[in-house]
Amino acid sequence: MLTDAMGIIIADNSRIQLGELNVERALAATPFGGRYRIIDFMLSSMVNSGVKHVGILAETKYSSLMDHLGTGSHWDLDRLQQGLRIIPPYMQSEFFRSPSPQDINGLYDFLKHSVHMYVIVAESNIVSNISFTQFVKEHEKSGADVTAMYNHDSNSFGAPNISLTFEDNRLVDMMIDPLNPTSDCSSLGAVVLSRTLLMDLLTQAIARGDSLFNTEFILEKYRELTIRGYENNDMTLRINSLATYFSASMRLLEIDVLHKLFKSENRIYTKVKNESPARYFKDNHVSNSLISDGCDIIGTVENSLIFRGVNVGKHSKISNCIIMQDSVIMEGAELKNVIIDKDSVVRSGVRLQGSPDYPVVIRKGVIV
Amino acid sequence: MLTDAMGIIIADNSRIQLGELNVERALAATPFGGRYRIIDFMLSSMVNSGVKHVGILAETKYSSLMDHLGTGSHWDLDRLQQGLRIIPPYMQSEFFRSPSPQDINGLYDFLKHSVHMYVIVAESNIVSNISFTQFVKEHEKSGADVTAMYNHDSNSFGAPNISLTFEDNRLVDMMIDPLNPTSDCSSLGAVVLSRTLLMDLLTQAIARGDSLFNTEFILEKYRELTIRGYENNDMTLRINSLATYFSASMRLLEIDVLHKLFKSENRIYTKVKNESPARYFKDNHVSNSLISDGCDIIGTVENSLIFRGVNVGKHSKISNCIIMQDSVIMEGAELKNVIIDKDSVVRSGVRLQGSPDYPVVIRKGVIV
Amino acid sequence: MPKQQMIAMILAGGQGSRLGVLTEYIAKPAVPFGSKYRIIDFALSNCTNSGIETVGVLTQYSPLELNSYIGNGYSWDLDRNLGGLSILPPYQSMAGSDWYKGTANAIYQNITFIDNQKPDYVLILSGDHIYKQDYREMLRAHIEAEADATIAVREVPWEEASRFGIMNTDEAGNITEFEEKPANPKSNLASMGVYIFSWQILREYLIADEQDPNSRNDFGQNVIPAMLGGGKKLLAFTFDGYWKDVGTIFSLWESNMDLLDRPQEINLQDALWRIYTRNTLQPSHYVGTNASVVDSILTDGVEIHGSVKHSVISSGAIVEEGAEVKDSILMPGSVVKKGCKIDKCIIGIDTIIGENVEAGISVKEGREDFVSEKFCSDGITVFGSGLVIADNVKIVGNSMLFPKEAGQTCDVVLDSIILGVI
Amino acid sequence: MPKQQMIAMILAGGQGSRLGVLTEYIAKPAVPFGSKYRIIDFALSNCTNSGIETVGVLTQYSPLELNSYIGNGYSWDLDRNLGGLSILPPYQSMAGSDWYKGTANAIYQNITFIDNQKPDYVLILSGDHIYKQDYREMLRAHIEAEADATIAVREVPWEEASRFGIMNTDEAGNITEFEEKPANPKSNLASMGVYIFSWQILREYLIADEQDPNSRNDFGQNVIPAMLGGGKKLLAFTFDGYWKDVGTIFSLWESNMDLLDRPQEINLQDALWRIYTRNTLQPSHYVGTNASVVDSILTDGVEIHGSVKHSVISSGAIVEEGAEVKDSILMPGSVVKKGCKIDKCIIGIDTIIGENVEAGISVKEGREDFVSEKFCSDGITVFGSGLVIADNVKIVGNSMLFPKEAGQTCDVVLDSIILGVI
Repeated sequence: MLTDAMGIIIADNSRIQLGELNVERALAATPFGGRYRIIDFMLSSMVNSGVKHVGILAETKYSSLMDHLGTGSHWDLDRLQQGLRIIPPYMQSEFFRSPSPQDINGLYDFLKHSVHMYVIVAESNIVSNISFTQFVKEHEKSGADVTAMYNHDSNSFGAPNISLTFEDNRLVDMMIDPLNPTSDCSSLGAVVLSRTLLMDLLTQAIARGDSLFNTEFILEKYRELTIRGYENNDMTLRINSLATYFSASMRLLEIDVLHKLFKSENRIYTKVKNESPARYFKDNHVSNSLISDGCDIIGTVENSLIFRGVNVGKHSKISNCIIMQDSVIMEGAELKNVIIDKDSVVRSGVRLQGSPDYPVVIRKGVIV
Repeated sequence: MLTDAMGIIIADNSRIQLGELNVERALAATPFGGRYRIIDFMLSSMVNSGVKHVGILAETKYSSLMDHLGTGSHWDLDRLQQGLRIIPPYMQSEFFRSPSPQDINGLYDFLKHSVHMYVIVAESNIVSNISFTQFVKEHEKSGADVTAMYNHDSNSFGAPNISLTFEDNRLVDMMIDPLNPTSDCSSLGAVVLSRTLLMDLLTQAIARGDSLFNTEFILEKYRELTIRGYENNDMTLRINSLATYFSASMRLLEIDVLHKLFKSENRIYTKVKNESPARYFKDNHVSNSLISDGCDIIGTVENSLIFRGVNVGKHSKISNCIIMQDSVIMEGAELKNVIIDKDSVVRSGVRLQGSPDYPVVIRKGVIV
Repeated sequence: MPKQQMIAMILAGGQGSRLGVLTEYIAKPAVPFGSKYRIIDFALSNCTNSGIETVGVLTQYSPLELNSYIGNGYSWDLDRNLGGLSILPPYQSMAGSDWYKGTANAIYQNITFIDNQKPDYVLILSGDHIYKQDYREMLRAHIEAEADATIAVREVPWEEASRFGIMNTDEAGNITEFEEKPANPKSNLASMGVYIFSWQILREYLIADEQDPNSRNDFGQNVIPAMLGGGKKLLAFTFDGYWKDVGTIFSLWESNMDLLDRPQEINLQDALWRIYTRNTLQPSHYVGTNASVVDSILTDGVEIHGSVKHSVISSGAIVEEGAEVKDSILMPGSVVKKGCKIDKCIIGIDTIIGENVEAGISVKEGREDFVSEKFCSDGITVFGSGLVIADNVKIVGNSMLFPKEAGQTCDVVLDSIILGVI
Repeated sequence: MPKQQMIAMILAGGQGSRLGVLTEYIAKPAVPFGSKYRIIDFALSNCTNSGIETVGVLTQYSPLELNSYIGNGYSWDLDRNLGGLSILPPYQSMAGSDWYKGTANAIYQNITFIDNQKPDYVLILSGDHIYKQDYREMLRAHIEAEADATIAVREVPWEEASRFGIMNTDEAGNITEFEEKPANPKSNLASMGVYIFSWQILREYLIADEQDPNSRNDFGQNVIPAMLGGGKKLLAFTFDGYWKDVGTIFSLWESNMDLLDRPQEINLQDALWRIYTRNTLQPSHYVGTNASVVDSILTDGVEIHGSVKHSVISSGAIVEEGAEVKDSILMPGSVVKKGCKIDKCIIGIDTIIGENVEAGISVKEGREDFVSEKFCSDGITVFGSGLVIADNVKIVGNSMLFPKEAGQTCDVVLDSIILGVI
């Protein structure tokens, strides 16, 4: 059990845009896998590793993120001491009166008021059920300034890819989306360092007027700092683009992937909605699909992920699709390679078809 | 018990400035009465009236407000459904894509996602232990569009004073800081109206590009809407300025005022800090003062309010003062009519003196 | 804390002995129901949805799983700092100690608890009924009629009336007589076991009842008749929604099947009256390439590779390829292996049915040594919780499969694991 | 939930009979202590501060106030959705029912509860000791020594050693012998009643202990000797901080006075090791114009108009004008009226002392009919909780004032109210 580390999760990444899915919500709040949001994976991994104090660094689109996270109770992070804190932008600092970037100021204040020795900083585009316990232990043992998690999972590469080059397990080069990568080590968007070092780095950034904070901000200090690598071999899905979002979703239909993510001793927590069980009527046909509570299934569903509360109407046909919460697919509609965002309606007889690389996306609350 | 009303508390009021005390914190977060913040009174009053869903409308200075409110658990408002929500500024709306004032957009979204019939909108400059139950009942019975709470407590007038003129108990005029008030009814900064009406008013404001939301925003609609009055006779302290903040604090030393606020069946909740009991050493002299847990009292304290964790050193003399949390008054210091904000140190032998109308204020974290 | 006008006391201590092996290790209110619920979810959710925030759960028999299930009440939004959910087992005091003797005695032993909440009214509920009721409506009727007690009743078919506690009422709905299972019923209004009492009145009657050595300390048999005899005003409040006492294997099975056949009656999809339940931390359920699921309800963590017809499948249950499940209830974590034919069965928590097992009403030739007339009827076969069933066995309908006792060998029940709580 | 390496089980079921009237209605762990605490706050806060998040509190005797005080564990940050604080009273199962027979039996009856948490180690604590201990250090020693059990011990003066359970150890700190109150102690290492066990080992010994009809099912008397006899490795872990068992009126008084006389020893102001307690929802305390408070500790809701010297004043207590309180403990909500002289007294919860009452060690002539050699010593006088004491009476030291029994008249104890819980 990890007891002396806290966590920071970065809710957005300016290099990663999932099109219509992110117009109004942070990357971290993107629905994923039937009943989750992407952030659930990093947050649950931290909780399962014994982290009890987590700050979420949010940008402007934090309405749905706040709604999803609530008091943190679903992750058992609604605590008197420690617990979950959203660090919103434009927050004035208690310690800095300068007109410098306020997101970083808020983060600095959060760290200053904490007591932990180490901080795990994680991006929110990694879907995995990770244990950070060994990661922090290795960091502590090695005496490095920073330890960066990476893997060799070349299958899930895709832009942006942070390619890390190590010599004697010390980071000597970092490239973002290299054309000719000199290393097959790809950052998993998680680093650990001491809280005081992170505060020092932030102080420097504030003094310089820098505003961008993410894991690259730390990794690019490889010249001044000793940054070591830590290889992680857990099953990992990277979400770097709409196409990888779509393909990562589809991989959940592989029973082996599903079990690795969800059926280990460590569970993935998410906001509970108390939907009723899913109902299957006569004449439905469902094959190789994930279906969620609250759904009414009358039509045909193949190779798809159906979120909570979706209505799949009579004679409708859904294949290779992601249908998000509370959407309605009416009688006879046909969808292939389509992502339907929340609360949308596909009317009777409508046909939509995308390709696996370019799925059609219907945005939230739309009637097609 | 009130079950069909929710609450909105407005954390700041541009007309009310408490000088150094509000440089970094919202009015609502100003420490008051030894162990409270001003917002505790309105929030506890709502909770004690059965309100289970409260939104706090915050401006930029919401760091200490968020820290004080936490998950809402101290007010038993850490709920799965409903509970406490901070509505931060600059939040993007789910329902409005216009570039209009985002504070109001966030409020609109909050109301839209709620289910209650009525909304109590309250300013946070009123210190009182109010029951809203009868207020909402009367509003429901009267059929008015809006009901506004007022009293005749001319003692506690002071700028800004919202003077309300009623005819047949219908609001016909509203004046802010009138030189020659035509009415002795003074707004208590609390109104109740239906959620749908409030949403209509906000929609109009958003369309017009208005950005300021407070109770006056509602009261000034007295021509279009039927606004009735509701007289409240509870013991009430108004905080309109630094001078009224100081005098309201001193009134807590009247045992009758203290009992009315704190010893009724309805309690005032606040953030719990688990300080140790206050320790009184030999040679201290304390008279007519409120002292909080965590204090060490060695010197002399008269007619003063001492917040949690304060150290009152040997031979020091404090009279008519407000000493906030974790400040240290060192040996032989003498203070009269002084407000010492949190975490400050008054060094040995230092003498400070203000007048009751113009108390000296030492800001947070300063060494004098 | 804000004063609570009405608090609820849920009687959850009964042994539920008519459910046989299903309540071997767990109290009846903790028995799984309707794919994702436990029976007590209904009473707890009714409280939450009725705005009742102080709830006492009176436990006695096998409370471990129930306590662990309820936890701090978080799942029902009842983990309040002030009030909230309290589990109330029997206890020792200077005056001595007693297990709860009857429903009225259970409340009697908690008079101090109730006094401390200072309620005007106390709602007494049973933890083992399936229904959705807004207790505020009943309270409104109680207050308007200035009643001392109000008892929820429902009309039952006249021919069944003699199986119930029957309320005879005057035209205004006042109860004039209470008859427990009358041979010749004068009314068809049966008590639902939902009572609202004005607390000060009930308090008096509980103290008097306790002093009566002949009393069985039961609400229906003793307290209600005593109040009638004492001239108190007792109101009958008619409830006409879905209601079922799931006290027997048949009624438990039937009430589960009602969710498939008459879903609109209890309507679990009502967004304004959610039935809250403890989250199982499982992913959405998976339906495989060769699976078929018809006329059934499923929930998180389920994996279906075979055929499921007209069944209720609980969280984490698995139906392997080629298996056929029909008219059955699979409780959480149960596994039906390849080639099984399961027909009108209830499979207990975490029980594993070996390959090619055939069980249930359609099995004509098979093991008859588990037939249990005492518990089972209508061809329903029940597998206890935590069992491992051998491959290839055939078990006829109306059977009940118990755990192995230590050291006992059995060619059908290969192993039985004492259940972990949730 | 994340796996818990170690969970804590707090024994809070004892009757605390040596505290006499103070534990009439409330269990000993719920007795007020040190101005703003209850005794159990120390064990609970030690758990929270040691990062232990799964805590079972074993209750039995008069648990209502204790249960209500602990609530959902919120005040100690133990209201977790996963794990957290569980209150564990005795219960009935198919195998029968039993009250807890001894400390070991109480844990035995909760084997299933512990198994479900899957801990590697179980920490057994008592709910009635005043101390601050980081159990992580003890666990580290346990793991490093590869011990089966580790027992916290403290050095006591040799002359007092025969009053304790004494551990004889070898040079490496391994326990070689355990003697309960030895006439001729070979060591001065006394057990603090804080044990860490490797769960699987303890589990075996609990089951064996339960099968021994001659066992008193006690850790100190049975389980520890059995483990020593069985060749298990038992480690003594020396703790040298403040520790006190507040089991008698004298030790309760003395331990309160230690907060005034030796505050640095327990150091309640340590911001890194807060003692958490349930908030009383009271304002800061008020000291009036003619009051004098010296050498004392006070907390929220207190109002002092008279004179307080060398005393511990709990929340909401009131000392009226002209009253003098010295060397005393005022429990929550107690009132000392005008003109009283209270000297070395313990005043129970919500008790009202009438005007001009003189009580305690300095009263030379006065009522002697309440003197209680059994409970009181050193001149300490104890007023039970919820009493109303007549004006103008004088009560000598070493007295204990009990509640009136129903119908009994008394010219000193005018009335007694059964206490509400918090």
